Amino acid sequence: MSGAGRLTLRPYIVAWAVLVLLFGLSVLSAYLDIGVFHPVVNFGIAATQAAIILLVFMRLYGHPSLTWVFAGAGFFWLLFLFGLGLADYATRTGFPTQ
Amino acid sequence: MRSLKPQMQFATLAQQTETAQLGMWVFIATEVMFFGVLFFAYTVYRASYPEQFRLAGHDTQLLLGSINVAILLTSSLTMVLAINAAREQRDRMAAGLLLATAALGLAFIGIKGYEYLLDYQAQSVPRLDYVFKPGQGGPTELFWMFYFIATGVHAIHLSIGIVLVLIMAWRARRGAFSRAYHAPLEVVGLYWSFVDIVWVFLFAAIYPLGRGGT
Amino acid sequence: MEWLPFWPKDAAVSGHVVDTLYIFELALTTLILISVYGLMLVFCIRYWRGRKVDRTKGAAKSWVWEIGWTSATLVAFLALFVWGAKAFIFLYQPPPADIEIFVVAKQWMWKTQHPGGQREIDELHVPIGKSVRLVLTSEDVIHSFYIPAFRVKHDVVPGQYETFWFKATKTGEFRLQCAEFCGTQHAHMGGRIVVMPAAAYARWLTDQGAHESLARQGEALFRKYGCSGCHGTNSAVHAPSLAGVYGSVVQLDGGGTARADERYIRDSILLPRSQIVAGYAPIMPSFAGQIGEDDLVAIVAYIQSLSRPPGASP
Amino acid sequence: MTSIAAELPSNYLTREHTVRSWLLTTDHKRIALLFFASITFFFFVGGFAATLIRLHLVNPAGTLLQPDMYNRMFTMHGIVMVWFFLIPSIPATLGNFLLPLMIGAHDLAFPRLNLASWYVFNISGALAIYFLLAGGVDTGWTFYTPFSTMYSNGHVMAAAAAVFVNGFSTIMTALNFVVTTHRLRAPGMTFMRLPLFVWAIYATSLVMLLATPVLAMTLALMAIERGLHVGIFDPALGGDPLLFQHLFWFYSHPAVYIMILPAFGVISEVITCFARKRIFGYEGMVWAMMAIAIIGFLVWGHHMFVAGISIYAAILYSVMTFIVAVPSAIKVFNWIATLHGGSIRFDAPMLYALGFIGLFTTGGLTGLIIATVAIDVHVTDTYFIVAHFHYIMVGGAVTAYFAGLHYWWPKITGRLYPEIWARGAALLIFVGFNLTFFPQFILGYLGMPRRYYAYPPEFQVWHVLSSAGASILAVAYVLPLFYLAWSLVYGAKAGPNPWRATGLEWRSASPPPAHNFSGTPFVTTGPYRYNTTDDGYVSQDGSAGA
Repeated sequence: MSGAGRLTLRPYIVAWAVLVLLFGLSVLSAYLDIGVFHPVVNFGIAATQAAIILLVFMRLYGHPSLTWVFAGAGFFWLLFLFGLGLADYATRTGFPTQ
Repeated sequence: MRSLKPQMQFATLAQQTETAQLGMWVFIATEVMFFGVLFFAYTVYRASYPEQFRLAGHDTQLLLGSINVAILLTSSLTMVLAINAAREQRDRMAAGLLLATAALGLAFIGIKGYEYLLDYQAQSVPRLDYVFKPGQGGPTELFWMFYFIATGVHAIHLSIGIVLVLIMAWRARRGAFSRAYHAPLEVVGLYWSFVDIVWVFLFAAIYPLGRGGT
Repeated sequence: MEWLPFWPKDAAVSGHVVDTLYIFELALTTLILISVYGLMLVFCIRYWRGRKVDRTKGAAKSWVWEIGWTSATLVAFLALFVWGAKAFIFLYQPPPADIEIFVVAKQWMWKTQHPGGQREIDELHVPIGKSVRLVLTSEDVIHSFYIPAFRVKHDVVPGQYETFWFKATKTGEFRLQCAEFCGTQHAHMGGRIVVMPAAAYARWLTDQGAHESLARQGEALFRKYGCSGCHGTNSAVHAPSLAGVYGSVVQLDGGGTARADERYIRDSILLPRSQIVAGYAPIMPSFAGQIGEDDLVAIVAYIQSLSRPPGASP
Repeated sequence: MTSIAAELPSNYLTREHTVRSWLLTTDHKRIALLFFASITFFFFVGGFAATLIRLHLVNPAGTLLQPDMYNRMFTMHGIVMVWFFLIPSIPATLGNFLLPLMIGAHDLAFPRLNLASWYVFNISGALAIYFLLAGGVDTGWTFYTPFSTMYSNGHVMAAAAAVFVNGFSTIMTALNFVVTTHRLRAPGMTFMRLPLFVWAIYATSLVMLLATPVLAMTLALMAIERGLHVGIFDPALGGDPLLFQHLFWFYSHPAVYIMILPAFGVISEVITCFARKRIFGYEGMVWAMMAIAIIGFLVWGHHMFVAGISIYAAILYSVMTFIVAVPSAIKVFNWIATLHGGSIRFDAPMLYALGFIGLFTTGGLTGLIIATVAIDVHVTDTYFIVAHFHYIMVGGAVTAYFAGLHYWWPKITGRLYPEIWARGAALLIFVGFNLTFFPQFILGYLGMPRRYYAYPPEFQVWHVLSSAGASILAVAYVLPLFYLAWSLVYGAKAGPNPWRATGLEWRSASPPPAHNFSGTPFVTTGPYRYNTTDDGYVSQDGSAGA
């Protein structure tokens, strides 16, 4: 429990502003000619936004490490799904015939 | 109601609150996996058919999607401020902020509905009315399936969130929460922000595709 | 081993590879099982409650043992893995094929097509001692092409070409089965593989009557579906020539390469916009839903034939 | 310390007798019994299907059932046994009953959620009964597309809905266990003092939480594709049927660990208690279970070696599979080492546990054989696989469930069952099981594919042997129903601690009172302090037993 005395506004407003700014960048990037980096930029920005929401709005910052573990568990386990799943798709062509 | 005793299995009210929050975090981990499946399917198909996904993404409503991002980000802000207000026992303020949160959520749903209508008019709804635009092939339909399933599941989550927030607003108005006891509100807040996070990722997956820069 | 009532016939090169590995692992498994049951039995009898034995030695030195048997198991397992993986690569890495057979599965039959155009249903005649490469696809659900006597199987997935190979070492008839559940008559989706001596096989081929070769059939279809209009030599449309494409590495639009195997050719016909060759406009229409698997197989065979030196038979 | 073994006038069973007091209870012990009733029902539903299958297969022509009926039978057997018996079996009954008792808590963290979980389970059960009565499903429990989405004519939607709803129940229960383990441990009950059963339930719950949502979404996608006739995995649109398999097995392989990890926990408790010796390598056991829970998520591709996945990926999945086998091997070694130098009693739970070790080891070792990619090419989708996973799930998980049921029966009911009958049933299960499933290994290597309602006549001898074993097994599984029911009325009263075991659950009365302990237990020592030489023991609250 983080015990705030009075209503704390500032960190939340700042976080909101940063989130909106990042979102603007994401929209802008859609019109840039960056080829295959589109998904990288878009999902990179989304991940940053998610981190800010987690840390500030969901107040993960200041929670015990156990909460961090569970907050991260889902994302971490998705790495298993993506990592090993895409390992198949990335190498589907099979062996070249001799 | 302000001096509550903890439930039988807990030693203190603080333990009860922390336990409820931990429960929500664990639930969110399961939700991440739930949505993760959709994103995995999306990734596989997009990597297989990048060109087709670009073509399909071009037909999505970027403006409406963007407005919805702004709405949800703002609603997360009002939500967290509501929790703070409730902890300070500013009941009216808390209830007002919660009502604002719910209103933003409803606005999101409304815009989403309008967007679905536009998609329908653009003949982009698989099965119901779907035509391939010039250059499009089968995989574009896969894109639109992802779009409707993912945004649909998200909208269901958001609707549940709106109901929960309204209940919290009612309870806050009646002065149910205090510094010592506000666990339900915290838990609903976590859920609400999580639904927001999902939308942030959905936006990145759906709307920026196929806009000018190739 | 076939004299054992519980040992299947072994009639291909792959059968020997799998059997050797299996016999080794079976022996290992038996050995470990005997020691596990044996130790349990010995300990249970020796330390039966009420027996007067020294029970003080039980507890100590736990971690030495633990690290010991953990690393021993790990090393043994990794050794098994390496052997298994090497054998697997052998099974699924085709040598240059002597014969290429196309197999189209549907509920509940196997349709096989020889390069010479001969077609069979639920049967496949092959010569002994030749490496046979199979290209498999399905018209409806997932099936699995399974020849127990050869110890090989491969799932047959709709929308994809799967390949594997075998080289028979014995003549005779062997069971062909479907191993992936595919509906009501799954149990009866089988047939036989007939392995024949080379001369008998040649006779069998001619006995099937005169056929156009599969590639010829494909050439006709190539014209019928209008492919030659763009991909033909005198075409005005800017489309890549298909001579020599099969087996080559293709440069794709937007970077990246693809190896032009059967799967690539198939995808290019059905989903032409997914992989566009560098330097060409994405103008080819999709043929998804317009060409049946049987015709598709013939067209692929024709495009394959364009990569062979003229006169060479497959 | 006698204060916590409360001598209250009433226990959780006798406190109230109304139907309402059961249906609206939030007592984890009563909910455990509610779950027990539900899953026992489904165990016999699934068992009925298995019996029909085995009867049918006596004849190679397969004339007892129509082909479609046979296909519906094995599908029903799979779905019911996996989701309505095995997955909830140990966690929802024994875990529910014992987890709070073992960690010295008065209840689970979310008692109402626990009750809701049972109701959700029954809703899904009702859906399952509906699809069974409406005509069944013929897809196999794996729901492979495109068969399930476009070609099956069974009640796929209802079946998918049943499994989908069932997932909520699993998640609710697992969430409750994880949070309870973290937040409600009694003072002094550190993580490294937790009984291994608690560790097992904890590890299982983690797997449930992270795997079940994947299944839910995957089945939802499958149902949407079928119900709305749209394309998600449809190859005609460029979709990939193998994507469904990837997602399905991402859940369904860890699901195997959901079934077997709790079994590890039960066996660890039983072996150490009846060997009267501290478990060998407690820390190793803990890390082995956690390692299995995590690495278990990395191996799902071994179900797809011949399915058309990349050959490189197949090799990757194979090596992962060998690695996940290491912690399982450690556990078997440690159990056997626990026997060494013990003072072994052969009560019924111990007989089940010893049987478990043998059967599980057989299942595990044949698992290595099929983890070897090259051999799997031959034996996958044959009876070899069927035999292998029955050795793990039935020989392993179900045997452990019976071991636990007998071990904690006196605690749950306050009564002792007739020992002779229980030992007889344990032996009968071991014999019947091996006779049923060992011939199937041979069938598998001979090349008999799964899910065949008819087969070549030369396989008949093995099938007849298997069916003979199945009839023994059927009797052996029905036996406990009778003698355990008998014990409820005529069984001798069990004291609080009939096995003289060390866990906190034995410091409460048998049956325990409504809130488990009258005070809060204070834990001063780790579990399993059995003294082999003088036959004494020290409970986890520090009190010594003679």
